[in-house]
Amino acid sequence: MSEPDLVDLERIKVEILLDAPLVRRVEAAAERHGLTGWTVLPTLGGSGRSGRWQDDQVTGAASKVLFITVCNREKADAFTRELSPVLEAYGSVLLKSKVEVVRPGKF
Amino acid sequence: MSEPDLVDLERIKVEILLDAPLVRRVEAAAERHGLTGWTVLPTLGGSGRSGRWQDDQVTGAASKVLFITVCNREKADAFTRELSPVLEAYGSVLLKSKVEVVRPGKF
Amino acid sequence: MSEPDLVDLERIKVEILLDAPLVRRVEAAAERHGLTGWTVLPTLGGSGRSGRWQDDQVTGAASKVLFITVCNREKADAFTRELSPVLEAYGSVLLKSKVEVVRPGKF
Amino acid sequence: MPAGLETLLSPVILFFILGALAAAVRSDLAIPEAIAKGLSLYLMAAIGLKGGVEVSQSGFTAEMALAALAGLTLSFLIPLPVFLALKRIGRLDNINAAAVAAHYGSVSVVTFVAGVEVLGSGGLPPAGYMVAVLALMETPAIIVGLMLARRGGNGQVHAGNGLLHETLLNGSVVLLMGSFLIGLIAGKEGFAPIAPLFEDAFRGLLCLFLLDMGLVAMRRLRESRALTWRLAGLGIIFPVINGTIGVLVGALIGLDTGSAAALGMLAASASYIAVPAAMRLALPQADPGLYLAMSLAVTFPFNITIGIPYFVFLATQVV
Amino acid sequence: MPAGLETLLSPVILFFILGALAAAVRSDLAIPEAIAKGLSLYLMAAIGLKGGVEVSQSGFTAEMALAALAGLTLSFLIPLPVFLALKRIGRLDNINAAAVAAHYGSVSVVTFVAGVEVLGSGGLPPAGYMVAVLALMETPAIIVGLMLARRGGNGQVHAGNGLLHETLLNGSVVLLMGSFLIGLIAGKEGFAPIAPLFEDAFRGLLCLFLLDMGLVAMRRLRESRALTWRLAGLGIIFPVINGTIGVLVGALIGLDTGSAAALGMLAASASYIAVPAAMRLALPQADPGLYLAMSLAVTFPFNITIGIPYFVFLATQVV
Amino acid sequence: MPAGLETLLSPVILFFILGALAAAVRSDLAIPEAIAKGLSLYLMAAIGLKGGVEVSQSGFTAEMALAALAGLTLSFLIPLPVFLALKRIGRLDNINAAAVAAHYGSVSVVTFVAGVEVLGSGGLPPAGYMVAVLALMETPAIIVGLMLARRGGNGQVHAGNGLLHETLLNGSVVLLMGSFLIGLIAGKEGFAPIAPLFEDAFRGLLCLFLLDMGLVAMRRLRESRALTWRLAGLGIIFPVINGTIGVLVGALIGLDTGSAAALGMLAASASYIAVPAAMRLALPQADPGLYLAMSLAVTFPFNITIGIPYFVFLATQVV
Ligand SMILES: Nc1ncnc2c1ncn2[C@@H]1O[C@H](COP(=O)(O)O)[C@@H](O)[C@H]1O
Ligand SMILES: Nc1ncnc2c1ncn2[C@@H]1O[C@H](COP(=O)(O)O)[C@@H](O)[C@H]1O
Ligand SMILES: Nc1ncnc2c1ncn2[C@@H]1O[C@H](COP(=O)(O)O)[C@@H](O)[C@H]1O
Ligand code: NA
Ligand code: NA
Ligand code: NA
Repeated sequence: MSEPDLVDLERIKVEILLDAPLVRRVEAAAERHGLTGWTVLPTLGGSGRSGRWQDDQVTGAASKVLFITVCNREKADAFTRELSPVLEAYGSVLLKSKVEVVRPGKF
Repeated sequence: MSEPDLVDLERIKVEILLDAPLVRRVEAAAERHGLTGWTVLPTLGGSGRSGRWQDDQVTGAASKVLFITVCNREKADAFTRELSPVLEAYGSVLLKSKVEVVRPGKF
Repeated sequence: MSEPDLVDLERIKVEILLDAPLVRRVEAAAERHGLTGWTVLPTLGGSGRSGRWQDDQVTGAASKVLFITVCNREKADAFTRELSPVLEAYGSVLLKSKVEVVRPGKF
Repeated sequence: MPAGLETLLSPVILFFILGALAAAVRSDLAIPEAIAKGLSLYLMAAIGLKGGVEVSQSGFTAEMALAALAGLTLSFLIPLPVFLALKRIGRLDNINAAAVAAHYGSVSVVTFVAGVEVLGSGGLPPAGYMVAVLALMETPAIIVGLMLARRGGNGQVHAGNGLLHETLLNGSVVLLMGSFLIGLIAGKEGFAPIAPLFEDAFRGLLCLFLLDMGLVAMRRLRESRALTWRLAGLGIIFPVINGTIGVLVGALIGLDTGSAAALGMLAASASYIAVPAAMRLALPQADPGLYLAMSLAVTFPFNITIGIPYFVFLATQVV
Repeated sequence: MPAGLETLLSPVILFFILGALAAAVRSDLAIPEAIAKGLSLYLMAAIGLKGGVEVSQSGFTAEMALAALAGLTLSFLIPLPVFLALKRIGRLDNINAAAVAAHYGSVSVVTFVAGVEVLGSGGLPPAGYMVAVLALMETPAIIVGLMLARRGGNGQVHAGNGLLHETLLNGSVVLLMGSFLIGLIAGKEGFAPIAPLFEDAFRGLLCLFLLDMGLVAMRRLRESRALTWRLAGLGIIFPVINGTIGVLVGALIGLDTGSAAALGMLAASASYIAVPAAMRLALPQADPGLYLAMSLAVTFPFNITIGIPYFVFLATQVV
Repeated sequence: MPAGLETLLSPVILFFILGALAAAVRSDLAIPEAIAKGLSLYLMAAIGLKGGVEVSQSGFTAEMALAALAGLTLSFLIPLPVFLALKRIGRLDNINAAAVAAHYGSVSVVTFVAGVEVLGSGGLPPAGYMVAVLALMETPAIIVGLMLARRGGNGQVHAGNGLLHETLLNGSVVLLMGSFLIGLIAGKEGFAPIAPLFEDAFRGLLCLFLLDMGLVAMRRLRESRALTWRLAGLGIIFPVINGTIGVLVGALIGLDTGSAAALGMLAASASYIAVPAAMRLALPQADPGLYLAMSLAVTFPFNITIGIPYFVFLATQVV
């Protein structure tokens, strides 16, 4: 198995921490931008400028999830550019980092 | 505490999203490759080429987990090379990224 | 939206896998170091030099969580330098990696 | 007022106090979120069913329609004075005042449930249709709240296409109304085989849920940064005034003592399920720490311990 | 057919319909996965225990052995015609046809439980040993399904060392059989102290589980891309034919009316626990969206609402 | 000893054995952690309430104070010989010996609960105040354990400011004591409405919890690397000796048969909630795999199956 050019394998992982009820809207945005996939992880709690929170499924007002998607640089930038103002209003956190994927065609 | 050479501290984080029932097999492969440790995280749902899914513990057919292991570049490549065909069949996602560790001897 | 200098946007993501009862102490350390925020994720299980574990909420002795904080390089180094001896005693894992943030002022 | 004291010493309330004390001394006692959510769903199914079964016995009456109309009207009107008080006395900005006001116009399922327990054990059970009134009162205040927020000149109300849908089809509304209809269809006979779970086990499970609510309420109180003394005071004055109005309206439209007291409890209570979730979506700039602290950490404990006995007492006087 | 209508109006079925409707209108009503899994384990323990206690009263009989043999045979044979129909009429490839066929050869615990409820309330309780038949019928079809997939010339069947072990020691099989044995050992007297949970609360908890199943089934139906009209049609024809055969076989081997109807329900039902998990492992190329949609979103609702009353009716005619 | 055999064949113990067997054959049977934790909290609330209600009937007595004193004393003293035996015979280092010793000085709630079931069904219910003794015995051994670890010259005991607080206000202690007080205040009348959950459903829910404990115990036994034959032997000898001493002390201070047997069970049992969590914090170098294997995988199964019947038998002989 000869190693293909590393740059070809490089993609961007976008991680967004956001309020659980917002997920539907971020998914809609992801579809609009042609992202092929994403995964959502649960959280337990955290702390930020707007105070502390603990997962709270009863009121639903303090449940956050981590939305993760891997794609190429252009899509990642376009996607996060659209989301930024919304996420700012919601006090969410958005991170990008470089990852290497095995089947680059998939992302 | 004088900073040691950064390169010495660099390791590869391998992240694999896979069906929960498969974890046993990936763990066996990890042991075969001499990986010293791994951690498994839960997920809530996601979407990909094969459609959407939501965590579903009753049927067990749509529960996925995130398997994470940190090791050096060679082990990471050997490990993922062995797993790739299996994971392809299962439609899993495999990512690698660079991380800096504090106690490099551990990994 | 003109792209600002990339270096300005670069921050360090610190990930610490640790025993759930320890979270309070790590949070206290984070506050002491002026970190503005963090997030805690659940885990399902794992394996390391000290053996295997599975999430176990009844005894509470084998519940681990993933503590994540994003900050600049200096804070990250100071924070992890303070925590290192404690975490070593507890057999925890500490990783650092580079991430790109959207609103750098926040971190 | 020995009836009030007796209420305070019932296990249901004592478990709430135990939870609050445990959180106050920072014990690590915690109920898993999945269990708390499960208990919350169970309670809604159980009271929906019981209400429906009762209405299947009593049939539909004019009184019922009047009670529904009264509930809806209260739910639409209560946010208005609450909004003004929050701005003038509480010194909140438009957005936060509107968000909190929506909570007080809506209702708290557990306050209602605890009140029904007290009324039932005192021989004054409210009519079964009050459950339907509860369900009707859950959402209108959300719309009023959003209108108040908009009127304040704030363009950033995210009330997009999805919101109305998400509000009206909120899980708690669907489950309450659905269980009510199931109870109505199944009737007393159909209910009998499921009564061991939904009736006999009800008070015990309510104890466990209130243990969790005590933990949650006190933790919120401790961690809240936004709660001022003025706001805490309002969180007590609102239920007293709204509840009194509710009881009086109930008496005026001819409800029986138990139902009038229950209408008072509904008016007095502040939402902790449907509204917080809707506000988080529609008014993201509003501080959830603030509205949850007022609703869960001030008004809810007040109602559970003092409000309920007072509304019962008032209803026995005016009906 | 008033008995059928009555069944449809029992709270157990109404909660299933409520869940389906809530998912259809995209309500955010959701039961935490841990609770759903807990309810599923509870139901298996409860029916295992009840079956065991009944057999401890009745003793082992030749009829029992016959019923077990009939169940096993059905479980081995049903996948074959189903596989052909899926390929010819449903236009599936070998792998997907084999995976779906395995589901129809196996059984659905909740369909059985709901059917036993209907039979019991109609005065026709099936014999206790039918629980053992249920457990026996869970796994054989998995093996047949894998053989069909292999025969299709596909080398990628991951049936490695672990699979047989994982299939035979599947949690649901172990819990069902284990509880059956515990019921057998404990007998009626030993069961009495745990009857409040495992008997009295049973129907209520079944309501909550079916609420979740309604949500899950409808969500699957909505999100499934692979389900064609042809396949949906097969998902209704399969239970009708398989169930009819099951009832007739039951009558033929001399089972009582209730047990024959129950055998029909087992034959008609499609697995939603043991088989999906096994197929995900052994036939990863098969589409889980497809087999879960057919099993959970088509056949399960059909059996719950129409299939069960039909099998009961048929059994009363032929036994 | 037919009473012992009968105990072994009760569903409660059989579910424990089922769980252990399922884990032994590596079945994937698993109870969600949230459910297991919820069951654990329920059991503590239930036995706290029952104890409190009983004391509300019997009133406070000198005997009660004596039992409390005996329990506290045992809890402080038991770790000392256990520590020495672990070092000399078990060949553990100071830190690990101290951590394990703390477990044996403390108590296991489920062992107590299972023992009370056996005593109750045998017509020898222990006094209600034994629940308070149980709560008192949970934490003292933690302090003794830390002192032993320090004495061993190890500076790395993280017993910082927080630890005493975290230990004394451990969730299980707060819930047990709180429920005891609620039972005391509510009395028999106040308890009646919540009895269906906390009394009738108790044994059934205990079955489900013990199913989980069986799974957990056997999985620990299988995965433990640190457990030697010597240590496993000690894990059986400790409960025999400590329990015998407990029963004798109970007889000596004049407790009734049931209470003396219960004191024996408390002395014999090893903590699996409060102590592991505290040791993980205060003695991080101690191996949790070791102390949980001894406590959960050796001593707990021994007590549940053999220890309890033996202590009952012994108590009937000496009281
Ligand atoms: N620097 C950070 N690192 C990790 N998570 C963060 C950080 N800042 C904020 N968060 C998370 O984002 C949530 C909202 O942040 P904030 O808007 O600052 O209150 C917090 O409660 C944290 O869970
Ligand atoms: N680009 C992506 N980013 C994050 N997660 C993904 C991505 N693509 C696929 N996934 C996850 O992997 C699962 C299987 O992907 P697929 O095989 O494409 O259906 C999806 O359901 C997602 O949870
Ligand atoms: N290389 C690794 N990659 C990912 N997680 C690890 C790694 N090493 C250890 N861990 C996690 O850290 C825990 C403690 O590690 P240890 O102290 O080596 O037993 C393990 O049980 C794993 O969950
Ligand atoms: Na209100
Ligand atoms: Na079948
Ligand atoms: Na002890």
